[in-house]
Formats: sequence, C-alpha cells, structure tokens
Amino acid sequence: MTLIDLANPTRFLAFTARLLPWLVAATAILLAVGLYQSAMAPDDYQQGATVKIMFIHVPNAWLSMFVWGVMSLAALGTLVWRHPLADVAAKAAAPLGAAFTFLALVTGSLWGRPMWGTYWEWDARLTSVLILFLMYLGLIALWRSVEDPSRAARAAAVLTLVGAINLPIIKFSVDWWNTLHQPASVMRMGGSTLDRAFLIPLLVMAVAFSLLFLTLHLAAMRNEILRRRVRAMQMIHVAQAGQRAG
Amino acid sequence: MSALSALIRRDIRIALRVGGGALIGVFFFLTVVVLMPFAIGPDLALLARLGPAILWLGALLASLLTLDRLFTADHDDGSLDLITMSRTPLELSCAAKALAHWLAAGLPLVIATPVLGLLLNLDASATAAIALTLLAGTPALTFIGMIGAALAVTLHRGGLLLAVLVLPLSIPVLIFGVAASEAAITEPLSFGAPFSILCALSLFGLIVGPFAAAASLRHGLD
Amino acid sequence: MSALSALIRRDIRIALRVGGGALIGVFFFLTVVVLMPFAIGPDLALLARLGPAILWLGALLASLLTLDRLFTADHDDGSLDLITMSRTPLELSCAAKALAHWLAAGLPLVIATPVLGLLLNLDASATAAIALTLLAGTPALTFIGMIGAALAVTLHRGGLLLAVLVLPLSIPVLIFGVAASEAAITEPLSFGAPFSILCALSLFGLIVGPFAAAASLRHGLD
Amino acid sequence: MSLGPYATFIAASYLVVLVVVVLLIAWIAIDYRSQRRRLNELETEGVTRRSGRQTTEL
Amino acid sequence: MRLSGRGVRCVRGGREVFAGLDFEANAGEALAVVGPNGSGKTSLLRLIAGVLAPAGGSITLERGDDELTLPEQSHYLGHRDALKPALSVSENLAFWRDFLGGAPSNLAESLATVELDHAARLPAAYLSAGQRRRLSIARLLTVQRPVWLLDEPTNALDTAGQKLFASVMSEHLSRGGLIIAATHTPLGVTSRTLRVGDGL
Amino acid sequence: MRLSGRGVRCVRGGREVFAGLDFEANAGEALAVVGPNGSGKTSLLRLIAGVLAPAGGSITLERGDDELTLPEQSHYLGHRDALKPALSVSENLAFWRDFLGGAPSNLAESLATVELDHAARLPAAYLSAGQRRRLSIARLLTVQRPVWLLDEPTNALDTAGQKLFASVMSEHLSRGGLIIAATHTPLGVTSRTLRVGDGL
Ligand code: HEM
Ligand SMILES: Nc1ncnc2c1ncn2[C@@H]1O[C@H](COP(=O)(O)OP(=O)(O)OP(=O)(O)O)[C@@H](O)[C@H]1O
Ligand SMILES: Nc1ncnc2c1ncn2[C@@H]1O[C@H](COP(=O)(O)OP(=O)(O)OP(=O)(O)O)[C@@H](O)[C@H]1O
Ligand SMILES: [Mg+2]
Ligand SMILES: [Mg+2]
Repeated sequence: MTLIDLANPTRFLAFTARLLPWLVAATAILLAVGLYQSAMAPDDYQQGATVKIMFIHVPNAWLSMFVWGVMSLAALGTLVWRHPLADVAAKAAAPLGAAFTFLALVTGSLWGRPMWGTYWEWDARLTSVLILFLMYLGLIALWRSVEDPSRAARAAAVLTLVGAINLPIIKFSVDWWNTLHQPASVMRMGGSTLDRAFLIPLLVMAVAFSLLFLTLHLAAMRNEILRRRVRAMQMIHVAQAGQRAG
Repeated sequence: MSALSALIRRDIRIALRVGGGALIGVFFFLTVVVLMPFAIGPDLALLARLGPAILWLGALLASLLTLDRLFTADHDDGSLDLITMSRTPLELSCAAKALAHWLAAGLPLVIATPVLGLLLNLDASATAAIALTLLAGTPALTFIGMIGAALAVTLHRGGLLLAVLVLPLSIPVLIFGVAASEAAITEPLSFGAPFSILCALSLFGLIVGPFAAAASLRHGLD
Repeated sequence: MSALSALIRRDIRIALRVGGGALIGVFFFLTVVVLMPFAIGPDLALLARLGPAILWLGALLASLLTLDRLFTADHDDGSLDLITMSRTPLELSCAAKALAHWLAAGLPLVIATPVLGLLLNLDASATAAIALTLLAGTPALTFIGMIGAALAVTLHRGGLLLAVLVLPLSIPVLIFGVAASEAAITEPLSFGAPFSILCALSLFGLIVGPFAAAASLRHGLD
Repeated sequence: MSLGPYATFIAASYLVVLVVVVLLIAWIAIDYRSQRRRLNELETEGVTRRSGRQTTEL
Repeated sequence: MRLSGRGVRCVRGGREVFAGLDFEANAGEALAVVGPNGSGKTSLLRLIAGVLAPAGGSITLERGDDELTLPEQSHYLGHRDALKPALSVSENLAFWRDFLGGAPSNLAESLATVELDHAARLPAAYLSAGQRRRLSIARLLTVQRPVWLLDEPTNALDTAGQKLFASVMSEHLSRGGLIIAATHTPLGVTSRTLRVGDGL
Repeated sequence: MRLSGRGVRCVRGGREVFAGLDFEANAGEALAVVGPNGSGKTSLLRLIAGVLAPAGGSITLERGDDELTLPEQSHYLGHRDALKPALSVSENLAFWRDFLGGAPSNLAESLATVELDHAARLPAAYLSAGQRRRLSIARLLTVQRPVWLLDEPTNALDTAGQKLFASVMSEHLSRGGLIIAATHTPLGVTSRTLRVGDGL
C-alpha cells in the first residue's frame, strides 16, 4: 500500500482499523515497562525521589512541541495540497497537544515546588510553555468556532504555520529576556549528562508516550472522518427534505 | 418581561457562538496577564504589587474590545429599528443588552480572576479582594461604556468627539477599583471607602447608562 | 502603484473622518499611563524604571484595540470582493491597508510618547529612546495583528478571538522593545543589539504578515 | 520503594498524568461510539452518501 | 382604523426631501408609495414607523389600539433584514416572536408558509438574498400587527415568492390590516397609489 | 472572447448547491441566470468572479487578455455595494477608479450618466437605496472591463433607472462586452437564459 492509497479516507479507515490493535498493545507494553523501570530507578543524590517526576515530565514537554510540529506539517498539507485528510490530522492533533502541554505544565509545577520552593516562576522556559498552551487553546477555539470544517482548516493552517515560525523566536528571545533581568537559574539537575540509570527509563517513557500520541491521534482522526461523514449526510438529509417540500 | 429575557438570551447566545464570548474574553484576560511579566520582568514582588492594576486594566480592555459593537451591530442589520419600534421601552431594552453583555463578557472575568491571581503571585485574600472589586466595578464599565456604544450609532456621520468624551467616565471606575484592591492588600481597614465609591459608581452607571443610551439612540436613528 | 496609494489614502481618510482609530488609541494609551502611578504609588524612581514597560504595553494594547475591523469592515460592505478581484496582488493590498492603519493609529502613539514620558518622569533621552523603539516596533505589531484581522473575515467573527490568537505572536516584539528601551536608559552601549533585533522583527512581520493575511483572505471569502 | 519527603508531589504528578490520559482515551472512545451511532441512524433513515465523488473527498 | 398624514414634511441631512405631503389609508386598504429614486419613499415609511421624526405636519392612526403608539402597532420591513448570521433561521424567528410578543406556537407554520421549513436549522448566514427576504416575511406572519410598512418588499423574491407574498398581503388586508408599501414594481394586490417627489 | 463553464460544481457550507453546470457566453452577448431563490445564481456569479472556488469543473475565458485572469477582467456588481458611508459620492467613485485603474478624467461624466451629478459631494451615507445602486453602476462605466457580472442589478432602481441601465448594458454589449446577470425580472436587453437549480 502506497502513501497515495492512504490518502483515501476509506482506505485510511480500513488500514488504521487493522493497525490500531497492534499500536494499543505496543503502547501498553512500553508504558508498563517504562513505569516499572522508573519505579525501580534509584534516587538522585540531589533531588531524591522527586527525580521520578522527570520520567513523565520530560516526555510530555517534548510531545508538547512535537505535536505542534505535526500540526505544522498537516497545515502545509492543507494549504499546498488542499487535502482533507491533512485537515483531519491537524484538527485531531490540537486537543492532544493541548493535553500534553497541560501535563508538562502541571508536572513541572509539581516538581518545581519541592525543587525551587514555588509552583510557578516567570522563567523563560516555563513562560514559553504557557504561551504554547495558550496557542493550543486559541487554535482549538478556532476549530470549534467555525461551522464549515474546510474553512476552519485553512484558517487554522495559516495560524499554525505562523505560530510555528514564532515558536523558535519565543524560545530564542526568551534567553535575551532572561539575561537582561535575572541570571538563568533553572533546569539544572545532577550534572548535565544523565546517568544511565535515569536515561534508560526516560527514553523508554518517551517512546511510550510518543506511541500513545500516535495511537490516540490515529483514533481521533478516525472519529473526525466519521464526524464529517455524519455532517455530510445530515446536509444531504436537509437537502432531500427540501426537495420533498419544494 | 419575556421580551427582555428573549433579548438577553439572544445576545448571550450570539456572544457565546460568535467568537466564543465568555471563554475568549477570559483567554484574552489571561494573555494580557501573561504579557505583563514580559514587559516588566520576572520580578515576583513587583508583579504582585502591580497585580490589581494589571487585572483591572485587563478587565477594562476585555470589556472595551467587545463593547463598541454593542449597538452598531444591531443598527447595521436593522434590528435596532425594530427594537425601537417595539412595545418594550427602549431604556429597558438598552439595560437588557448591557446586562447580557456583562453576563457574557464581564462575569467570566471575575470568575477567572483567582487563576490569574495565582500566576501573579497574589495571596488568597488579595485575589478575593480584587475579584470582589471587579464584581462591583465591571458593571459600571459596561453600563458607562454603553453610552459610548450608543453614541457610536449616532456618530457614524462624523463627530467622534463625543465618544472620546465618554471614555474618561470610565477612568474613575478604574482608579477606585485599583485603589480598593490595593487597600484590601496593604491596609485592610481603609478598604471600605473606595469600595463603596466603586459601588456608588456602578449604581450611578446602572441608572444613567440606559437612559443616556436610549436618548442618544432615539435621536441617532435615520 | 497608484492603486495602492489610492487604497492608503482612502483608509486614512476614513479613519480620520469616522474617527475612533487614532484618537481612541491615543486615549487608551493615555489611560494606561495615567493609571500606573495609582497602582504603583508615588515612587518616582520605580515609575521611571517601569516607564518603558508601561509605554510599550500601552502601545501594544492600543494597537490591538483598533485593529480588529481592519478587514471585516471591507468584507461587510463588499469592498473586499472587489479588492480581491483587482489587478493589484492581494498581498500588496493587504500591506497597503496595514500601512494605512499604522499611519492612522500607530504613528500617533509614537508622537504622543514624549507627552506621556513626562507623566512617567522619564528624562528626555529615555523618552526619545522609547519613541524610537516604538517607531521601529509598532509596525511589527500592526503587521502581525493583520493576520488576526484577516482570520476574522474567515471566521465571520471579530474581536477577541483574533486578539487571543495573535497576542502570543507579538510577545517577541514586546520583549525586544522593552529591552531596547531599557538598554538605552541604563547602559546606552548595548542598545544596538535588541534594537536591531526589533527592526528585524518588524521587517519579518512586514513580509510574513501580508502573505499570511492574503492567504487567509483568499480562502475566507464566500 | 520509598518516595521520601515529597511523596505527595510525585504521586500527584503521576496521578494527574493518569487522569488526563484516561480522560483522553475515554473522550475518544465515547466520541467514536456516538459518531458510529449517528451514522447508523442516518443510514437506517435511508440517507445515502453521494456516489461519484472525488477520491480525496471524505 | 385609518392611518393619515397631514402636511408631512421630511428633512434629512439638512435637506428637505418632501413637504406638505398628505395621505390616508383605511383598514383593508393597501397604499403603494411610488416615485423616482431618492424622492423619499423610504423616508416616509420610516417617519410612519417612528424611527425618523417629521420636521412638520402630523401622522395619526385613528380607531387603532388607544393604549399603543402607531409604531408599536406596526411592522416595518426594510432593506436591512434584522437577521443575525450566527443564529439559525428558527432561532432568529423565535427571537422576534418573543421580543415582539407573538403567540407562542405558530413558528413552524409561518416558516412553512414562506417555504423555509427545510432550512430551519441552518444558520442565517447561509441564506441567499431571497431566502433572507422570505425569513423577514415570516416575521410579519408570526407576530400580529395591523399596520405593515413595507420597503420594496418583493426585491430579491423569485416569481413564486412574489405570488406567495401577494397572497400573504391580500390575506392581511382581508383581515382588516393596512399596508403601506414603497415599490418600483406592481405590488400584486389592488392598491391606491401615493406619488412622492414629483415636484423634485 | 468567450466565457464558458464545463461541469461546474458548487459546494457552500458543506452542501452541494449545483453540479454539472455548463454554460457559455460570447462577446456581445448577455446571459440571464434565472432560477428560484436559493438555487445558486449568486454563487455562480461569485464562482466566475473568483471569490468562491469551484468544487469541480472549470470556468475559462478564451480570447481575452492573456496576461490577465478572468476576475481581473471582470466587474462584479453584487448586493453589497462597496461604498464607504463616510466618503462622499465622488470620493467613493474616485477611489474605485484609481484602485481599479480607470482613465483619469471620466468621473463627472459617469456620475452624470447615472444622474447623480447633483449629489456628488454628499456623503454616501445619505444616499437612498436606488441612488446607491446608481453609484455602483457608475463604477462599471468609469473603469473599462469586458466582463460584467451583475447580481440582480435592477433591484431598487426606479423605472427611469431601469431604462437607463438597459441602455448602458446594450452599449456595453455593442462594444463587444459580455454580461452575465442573475435576475428575477426581465433584464431589459436581449439575452440568452441559463436556468439553475431546476434539478433541486
Ligand atoms: C511548570 C514548570 C515547568 C515547565 C513548563 C517545564 C517545561 C519543560 C520543557 C518544555 C522541557 C523540554 C525542553 C527541551 O527539550 O528543550 C523540559 C525539560 C526538562 N525539564 Fe522542565 N519544566 C518545568 C519545570 C521543571 C522543573 C521544576 C524541573 C526540575 C527541577 C525540570 C526539569 C527538566 C528537565 C531535567 C528537563 C530535560 C532537559 C533536557 O532535555 O535535557 N522542569 N521542561
Ligand atoms: N455564505 C454561505 N454559506 C453557506 N451556504 C450559503 C451561503 N450563501 C448561500 N448559501 C446557500 O447556497 C445556496 C445558493 O445561494 P445563492 O445565494 O447562490 O442563491 P441565489 O440563487 O442567488 O438565490 P436568490 O435568488 O435568493 O438570490 C442557498 O441554498 C444558500 O442556502
Ligand atoms: N441617512 C440619510 N441622511 C441624510 N439624507 C438621506 C439619508 N438617507 C436618504 N437621504 C436623502 O433623502 C432623500 C430620500 O431618500 P429615500 O431613501 O427616502 O428615497 P427613496 O424614495 O426611498 O429612494 P429609492 O427609490 O432609491 O429607495 C434622498 O435624496 C437621500 O439623498
Ligand atoms: Mg428607498
Ligand atoms: Mg442571489
């Protein structure tokens, strides 16, 4: 099966129907392994047991940015190839991205309290993640507030791409901001190179969460395709009623 | 009565549907607050001190941004003609529209204040005080702003001066709102005085606003 | 060329005649600045230190306030259809409209800055520096905000949603604007770096804004 | 496995992640059910999707 | 019931549009206001509707409801159709019914009369020009008002729609209603003609 | 010059309005698009004008100016008249002349043709419905475009105005222009008829 074939929604539905069970199984196994390993991981000599938060915080933080990347690719698909499946991919990804960003924020805060003594700091990275979260919410609001999905898709695509250009700028400018006002003081942990004892559980969890995203994304895309079919059929229903009346 | 409730329900429904009204107002509020540290710097003590002003400015802006089309939208599509002709007194219709606007755009701001207070490092009592002053003061913003919104209908033939004359009326609200919130934080005993002035301003707006708006609408149609 | 200048002249003329634009923006700017001393208290040194931040925040919010009808007004009366159909590339028309908006609403803010600097107890050189950064930075705000204004047409809804969508994008401008102004006051030698980044951001906005706006308008008409 | 003095924070963060992930899964599953149900309803009402559409259409 | 104007004078934007205009219409009668573009037909209707104030003369309704003013007893159908694009067709109509105080139940019926029942759940933004006009007409049917002020009511209506509207009007007249309509085309019901702006 | 459409399909708001529509019009010909309300006349004009994208089929202009797209060679006259109330009549017209690239001098002339010369300095907000329509028509005269896309152009025009517009149209046709007009009333010039929406 080629990529072109997959672009056909019906084939996409059939293909993902076969793929999803395997994905679910793989995700579940990897998550179980990751959780076990992180439970078994030793305490850090500086952070003690709180280092365990890292195993969920970092994958979520990575995913929060990765999902925006996925949406940007989909946005290109929408604008350049005008492909409805790209719209679907972008729309399905937005709530997932928002959820991962939310988790990065919450787990980070919960980690920050024991480490820094405060839940929230107007620090560079934290603030840029908060802005990312706001942008996800704005994007979801945009998707929800337009009736016609293909119109919404194009508007959202423009915004996603503009936002994607902006993300590195935020990150980069935020360094300037920080050096001007206060010296960088965060995101340190027992040395910059991670010990293998932490690295391996972290990587396993990262892969597990990525698989989780992939699974949820494909499932959400299927839902979205079905939703559009329902919508199209309702429209036809309305038209047929009109025909009978007129 | 049922006419007014129909009007309120319609306006709220439009607000919620068009651009997500309430939620978006809150987003906007949130974004303004998030912007502050970027301008001021991540100095938590300073942020806490500026907190009331930031929250009040955000609230003012969030209400202003949507208020200017309160009547012009209805004028442009002809609804206002029918509203004027109807059996409901125009003053009541104006008040109903303002109330709907406050419910859809002002109240959510009050409700969102606690979350924003957290971000600005305000303690619980300060946050509560600010929320209280916003609850008492945002109706004044809406009802005074309504006069400007009504003038905007009259003025589409020029003469923006009047609209600008109305804006200054909202400054006292802002000043007493901030003053009351700060009093609540620094010297709780003197909270009462500015707060009661704020309430008085709101009452004043509640009465004057609908009459002034209706008067200017009556003369503004053509 | 003459098509673009006709568009610019028309938009400026409407802004000046119908009003709102320039005056309301400046007025809001003034309100923000006047309010700050109330919030901060009579600490002149602190006021001067926060000066750049306050002025920049005011300018950012004031440009937002008037931007949201940039394209919807033309859409509602059908002008946008004709503009899209014309021989002038839509990107250029968008840029011309944004330029007109900046001339009518952004430039007055820059001109008003010296007066407001006085209120904030800033010395002459600091005021000049802030005015300069505003001059370099407000075009970026307008051109980035334009994207939101264009999305408003697609979405059939104006106001806050766009402000929310676009506000995060303007954060870098705010950061470097304030940084450059503060550098000019405290350590004049390091003014150049943030200032040139600010100019770069404006240039960047100048390019991305019209393209993004035109793209979303093309798909947004119906 | 002892979690030290900050056990609540660790437990809370794992819990939050768990809750959000479960909510996501539940939302997607429920959404799937309801779309399927509405599709079936429409089909039993005799509404058909138009044939001869382009392959890229949904 | 009798609607009459005596020596009505209209000034708009500082210019006199017409002066010394006399007219009258009785219950069951339609009055077609005709005249060239810019002669003041719309202005006259808006004077009667009370949204403009006359610069001279008087407009009175005799034997109507004494508790109510003339505008409160009138329907005005203008160029701008008072529809909110964000609301659905039936929501729009329901709002005007509730706000103007119509009977609660006849919503679907009037939508059916104007042949918009199949579109009841569409947002009004999706309507074509003629469909919008039909929806405005449904408002006249949903709420009872003795006086109808219509400004070029058949604009944008297709031939079937014009016939339909003619029957709606004659039904209204036969129930003792009163119609004043500005128009450039034949109205479709028997009517007297009031000519404005010939002096201009 | 020949404007033709093959198998044009239009989808709006997710609903198919029409499909498989074929039409053609040659230089010097007028095509009247007719059909019931909501059948897609306006949509078709907007497809041709390029402000809507077709969901299928193609619309081409042969033997036109090869450098320019079809929309760039067209005038569109819709329900919304692209006038700014704050600007005067002549300022409005002058703007469109400059923006669309018309010849510099013929402004007063086209205002005189539509009989608006006496109102040239009034703000457009003061115009009556028919006067606004006349001002829109003046735009067609001020800037030369071979293809005219007209959406119920005679709406709101008085009888004299309709005659005047008929002569304007036949003048345009005789110069080799091309007109596509959606209408519910006779167009006033000899035209072929394109019927949309009968299938629905
Ligand atoms: C609300 C608070 C927080 C947020 C929003 C946040 C956000 C992020 C983000 C976005 C990343 C990915 C950065 C990248 O890969 O470039 C990250 C990574 C990380 N965070 Fe946090 N964080 C927060 C709090 C914390 C705290 C309190 C700690 C520990 C004391 C921490 C430790 C780390 C570590 C160790 C990494 C991995 C760094 C690496 O990639 O080498 N974070 N965080
Ligand atoms: N903006 C829109 N979004 C979605 N659907 C629309 C939109 N405008 C019109 N429609 C739908 O498209 C169909 C055709 O509309 P169109 O305006 O082309 O009709 P028309 O033939 O011009 O009708 P009329 O004679 O009333 O002017 C209608 O059924 C209408 O409901
Ligand atoms: N809002 C206004 N302000 C000032 N003058 C106006 C206004 N509206 C219309 N006029 C002027 O009043 C006169 C009458 O306008 P009116 O709209 O009543 O004409 P009409 O008979 O309805 O014309 P039409 O047949 O074009 O609809 C016109 O000369 C017009 O220029
Ligand atoms: Mg008229
Ligand atoms: Mg039409």
